Amino acid sequence: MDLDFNAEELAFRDQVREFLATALPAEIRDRMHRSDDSHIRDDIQNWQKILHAKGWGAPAWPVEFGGTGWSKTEQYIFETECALADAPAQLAFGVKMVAPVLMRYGSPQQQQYFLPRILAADDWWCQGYSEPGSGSDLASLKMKAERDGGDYVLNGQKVWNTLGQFADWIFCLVRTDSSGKPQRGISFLLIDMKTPGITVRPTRLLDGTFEVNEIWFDNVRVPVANRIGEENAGWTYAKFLLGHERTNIAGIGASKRELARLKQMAAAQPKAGATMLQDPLFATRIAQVEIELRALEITNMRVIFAEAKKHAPGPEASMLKIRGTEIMQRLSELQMEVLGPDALVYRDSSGEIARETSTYLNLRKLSIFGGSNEIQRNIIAQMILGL
Amino acid sequence: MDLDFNAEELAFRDQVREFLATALPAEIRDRMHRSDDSHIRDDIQNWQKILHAKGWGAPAWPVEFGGTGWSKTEQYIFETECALADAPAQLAFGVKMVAPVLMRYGSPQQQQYFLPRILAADDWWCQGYSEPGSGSDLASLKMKAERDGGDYVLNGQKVWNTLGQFADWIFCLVRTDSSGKPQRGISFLLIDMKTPGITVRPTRLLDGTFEVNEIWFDNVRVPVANRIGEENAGWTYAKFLLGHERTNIAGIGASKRELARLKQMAAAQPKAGATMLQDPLFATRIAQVEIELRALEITNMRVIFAEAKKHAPGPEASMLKIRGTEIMQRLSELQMEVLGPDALVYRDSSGEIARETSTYLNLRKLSIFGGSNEIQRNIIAQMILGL
Amino acid sequence: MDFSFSDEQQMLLDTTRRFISERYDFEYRNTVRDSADGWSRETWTALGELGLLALNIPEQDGGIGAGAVGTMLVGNAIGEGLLLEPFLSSAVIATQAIVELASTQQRERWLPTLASGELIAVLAHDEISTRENPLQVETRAVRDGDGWSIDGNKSVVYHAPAANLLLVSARIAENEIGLFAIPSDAAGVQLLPCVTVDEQSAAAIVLKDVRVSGDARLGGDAKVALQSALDIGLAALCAEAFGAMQKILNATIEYSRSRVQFGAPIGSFQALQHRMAEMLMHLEQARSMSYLATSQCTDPDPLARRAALSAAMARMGQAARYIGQQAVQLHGGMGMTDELNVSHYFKRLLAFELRFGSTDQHLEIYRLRLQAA
Amino acid sequence: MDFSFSDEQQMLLDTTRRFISERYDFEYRNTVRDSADGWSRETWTALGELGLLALNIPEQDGGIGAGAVGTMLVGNAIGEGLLLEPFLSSAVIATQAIVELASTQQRERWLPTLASGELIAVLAHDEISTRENPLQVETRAVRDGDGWSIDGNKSVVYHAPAANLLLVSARIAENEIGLFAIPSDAAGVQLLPCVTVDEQSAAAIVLKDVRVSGDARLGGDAKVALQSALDIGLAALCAEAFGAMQKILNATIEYSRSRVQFGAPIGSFQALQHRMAEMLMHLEQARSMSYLATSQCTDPDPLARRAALSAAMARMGQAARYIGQQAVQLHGGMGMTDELNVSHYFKRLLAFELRFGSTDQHLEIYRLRLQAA
Repeated sequence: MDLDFNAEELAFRDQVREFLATALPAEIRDRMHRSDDSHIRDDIQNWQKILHAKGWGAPAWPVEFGGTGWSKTEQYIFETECALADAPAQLAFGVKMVAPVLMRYGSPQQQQYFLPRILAADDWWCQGYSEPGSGSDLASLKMKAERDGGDYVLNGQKVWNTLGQFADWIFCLVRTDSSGKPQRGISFLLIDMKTPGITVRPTRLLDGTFEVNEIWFDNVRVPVANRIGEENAGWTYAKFLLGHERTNIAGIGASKRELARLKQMAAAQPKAGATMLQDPLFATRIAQVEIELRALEITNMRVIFAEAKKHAPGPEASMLKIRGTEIMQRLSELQMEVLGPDALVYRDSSGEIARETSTYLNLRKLSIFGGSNEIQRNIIAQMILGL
Repeated sequence: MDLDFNAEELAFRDQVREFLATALPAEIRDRMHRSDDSHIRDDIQNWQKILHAKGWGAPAWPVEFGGTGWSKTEQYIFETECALADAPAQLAFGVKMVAPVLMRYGSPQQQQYFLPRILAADDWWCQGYSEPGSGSDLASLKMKAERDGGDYVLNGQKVWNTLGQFADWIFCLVRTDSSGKPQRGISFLLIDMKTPGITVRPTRLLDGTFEVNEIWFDNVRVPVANRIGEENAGWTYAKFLLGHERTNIAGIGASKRELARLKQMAAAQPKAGATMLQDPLFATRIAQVEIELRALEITNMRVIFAEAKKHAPGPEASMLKIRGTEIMQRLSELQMEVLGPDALVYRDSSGEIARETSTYLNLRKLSIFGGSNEIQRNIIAQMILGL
Repeated sequence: MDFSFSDEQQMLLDTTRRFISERYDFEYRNTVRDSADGWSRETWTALGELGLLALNIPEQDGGIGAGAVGTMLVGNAIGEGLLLEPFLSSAVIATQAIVELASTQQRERWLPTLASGELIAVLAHDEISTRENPLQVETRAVRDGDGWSIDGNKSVVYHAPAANLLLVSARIAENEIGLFAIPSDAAGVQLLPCVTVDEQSAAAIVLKDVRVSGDARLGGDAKVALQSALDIGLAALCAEAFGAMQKILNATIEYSRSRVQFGAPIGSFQALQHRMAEMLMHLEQARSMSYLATSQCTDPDPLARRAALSAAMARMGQAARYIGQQAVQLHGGMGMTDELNVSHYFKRLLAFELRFGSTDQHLEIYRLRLQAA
Repeated sequence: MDFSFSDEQQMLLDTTRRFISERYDFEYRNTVRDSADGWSRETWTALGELGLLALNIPEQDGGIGAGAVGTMLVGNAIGEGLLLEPFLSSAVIATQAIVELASTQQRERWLPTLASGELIAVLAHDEISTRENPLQVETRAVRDGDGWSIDGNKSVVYHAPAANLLLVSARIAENEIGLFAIPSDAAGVQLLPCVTVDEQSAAAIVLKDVRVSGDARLGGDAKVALQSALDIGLAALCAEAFGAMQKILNATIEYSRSRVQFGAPIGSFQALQHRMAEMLMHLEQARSMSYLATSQCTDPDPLARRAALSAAMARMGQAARYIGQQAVQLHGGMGMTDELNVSHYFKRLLAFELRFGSTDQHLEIYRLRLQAA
């Protein structure tokens, strides 16, 4: 048993750090540091191109598809260091979500067309899963896809589509059969966002931003060739994808970054002749979240170590998701508490948005999206505890 | 709106205080103060006799049955002051539980025989509700009562019978009909504990004490005249009783007493050149529970005020039970934390039991017995929230 | 002990609630929010006509003199309706400061127009330094002939952009604070408008050599009156917060009844039922503490008043956070949208936690008192 | 990064678990608990035969030298089995102190008999004054010819009644602590036996002019060695606590599967499912922290070691309380009885919170380090 990285892992980490120090453009890093999403599409795409040029465009892909062939531990180190360095997170919908499905279940033609374009940031992907009546209960989705010659004709609505306003392609779960169990009768389609009949309507969120969308499909024709695998077998592919989405779900790097920022903020905020960091109660609150994060970091590494042996990410990811998002939300609460009355100002006279307050509001989503924390607890109870 | 007691209420409180200062025997008060249960039967009975002599033997009973005729507020003041003064709690099973049922549903003969004896502490009552398979799901109880002439013949087992080792009488829910819904077919019997066939077996609890029992019934004959009301209508009487059991469920007086003790303990425990009361974190923990208790005190008075208008205790009692028991458990945790390593000693070389540690262990029952806090949350969701 | 309300008090609540349900529904409120001013003059005038702006004006001054209880009940309704108008700022806090400090002449000048809504006054008091000590004012007023010259920086003042009159607190001597009535368009007054997290209009205020005449000053040392106005404001804010909590919980219960997942309303899932039961317990404890704040906000014993108000703020802040966060959580994605009122209540409750001192600050005040006892 | 165990380490765990399942089931344990001594000599001898008492004796001294990881795994099993024998006291803490400090002659005298179980040694260290500072010893040793005279009071020492040899810490000079090996039947030594909350045998010890010869002293200044023995003991105690947590959670899950109420196993109720999911997350975080304590308890950097161990204790104390309390709660009335093992685990976990410093104390140590950084 050794909780520390070994020499090779440390060398790899240093290599990543060096790369980040030199290759990450300062203006991107600064925007990310300020949670400034005004250039988010370009920032993500440009960073992806830089990673791709380095050969690191797809940390988790096998080498034969242009991936790095890195171990799980190396992938973890890479993602953690990127977050610590304020690099933009890679767009998960392409690299982490549709790509593994393509590699496992896609046709050779699909693989050859889409995978290189994902790597090179030629396409922006988004996800069409949730519907107005199908959130946690995804299998109840209703969006109809009816065969008409070589096409499916799609009608219906998707919601909570993240960053789809920039998208070139969307992968969708659609209903191709309503006769049997809801899990049967779902198909997995790849859809060009330029297809006539698609309308994207951004949803205004509580923090005033527009990062999710409603997407309406009105007689949208999608070639059957754009289906992944078998008709009505989409649920299988979706479940496979779900596992992949959750590899870095604990967000250790991002939380470490925000913890450091929290301490800096507290050390700069006057309190009783000293600073808020010197306040026993507030420092205890910081200590508690720092300890929880330290424990989760080890738990995360344990899960990675176990996964490296048996390959498939297990229900343990649910624990990482719950605790990881709780920590991120807690850190943003504490940052807001350091600001105190200053956090009341949401948009100041120069039009600037207060980072900590808007982040606090925005991060409420963490425990809702990506499988709500309640659903994750159900998964733990059923899959791990066997209840 | 006035949160304070008015002049009459204050005068009543002073009268109660004066009575307690003079009438409560010092040795009883001291034993209660030390949580010394070695004379618990005598202490409770003797105190009941003193109360009865004063005419205060049954604060909640109507005057015609020998009660005080006090208002709900006066009853609350009385119970709170008694707890603050370390008086023994009256034995609920007689005065507060079976008595209201007798008054409402008992025959004149039952009332005339039992009620005066309860007042005068002639009989020690206990309760036979729970069975091994019927805890939270009380209606599933199975103990059989079969008619045989003028008797019921009882066979079965009751558990979690509190202080039944001292009992003269027990009131029991028994099954007189298994054919319909479980709530139907339950009858409410009064049983002389000296009846042949009753065996009481004390249950050793985690703190080494014996305050609950298993009671076995082996062909126990109970006269039909000892049934309350109608055969198979016992569930109605039990539900009626349940409401009465919960009038003082928040335990404000006991919690105030233990809060004061906690502060004294913390003020006497050295810490960092001062005391634990001066420790910012520990004092914050005390402050939080004190604030919660202050809020609950007002909530409790609100419930009393509302009940005084509509008479029947409502599901609000579930809130008082949950928060009240949480506060009591929290206070005992904090007392134990003041003791620190000293709390490790459970029984010292003189055989003395550490009060705080044994209380901490014992009070885990508060969130389990009397309708577990989970059941109370179900009640709130269903009865108040309408879910 | 009496938890009933007088007929007059009950009528204030009913009147305000009726006004809101008829004239200030969620849709209307969104129009107001999205307007340039961010509040509605029409609504404000109507509140004046209903007498609600005269609640804190004594009867001998032509007001209603509804006291803390009446203010609480109206505050409940305003929190329920998420009103964006300066009720708390002008009709409670500024009015109270004027009532406490102003001369007969000043009262006659201001109180009638405050009651009608014609005059909007706000207390410009908070600064960076007041975060730790509410009476630690760094803005200074120095004698300038018969008048005064005032310099300083005030941080976020709710509804300052709507106000005609600013009541500016300023240090006159080491241990003396003066309160000055300054027209918001006076020379040297600069407003830096902002939008608060609960989408109310506010401004930081820069005061540079602002000259006012001697009669701009209200009364003598303003410390006691300032604390009194702030404390009455605190109790009213608690009442607003309680109103918002009650509404957001009701919205959550309703939503959980209608939202179907896995073939059943989500309100039938036990884990969510227990969550809502917990929210209800927070709500009821918050209600009790709002009552406490109301009944103690005028307590002449400053220590007892501080302890009670800090207890109320600490407990209600905790309730606001739990209820607000869980309401959003139980609404799922819909709780994150601007479309439903739940996110608006959530933000109002967040602002509650940040105004008048944080939960932790009040816990500290309470704790220090407990340690000193 | 490597979370695997060597074959030797795994074998230690398997051996201990097998021994417990074959020879120390719950019924047997209750007989031991109810016996006059409160522990079993027979079990102790058997543990010695299995080599488990030599884990912390270096190989060159004839021991196994299993290190912190081996000790952790055995500790897990001991916590799982709720053993009442002085493994932690004698085979870990006292052995470690002897290994660190003892002369060759002393090692040869004590280590073989410690390994066999013939000798039981306990560290008599804690006093009222060590609660705040583990190295603040008030017991004094003064020179008495070639030997020493020792006076002082030691508070609850686990397994002291079982010990032949007491390792007594005593202050020699302002900044020097000596460790003295004193037979438990020496003149002037008085044991005040007690039973701990987790039903282990212990004693307070009164030392009155206890005369020992010069060679009773182990090594020179004992501060570093004492801290080392205590820290290795702390990690082993964490391991025991983790074993107990795992078992009590498993018992709870099992119980919730079999206990039927309202026509369904209570484990099918969502609110209880989520509670158990929460318990599992506490358990897994506790496991991680137990690993951290094990890997850092021998860190030569005292500050890093303190921070890691305090983080582990703070987090595991929180887990112990949550898991323990909820396990009792979910067992309902049965959880309150002496009859089921759940209450025994609960009490062991309570003792865990009270030994080696409370959760709050460790949180404070960690917080002060964070503030100093």
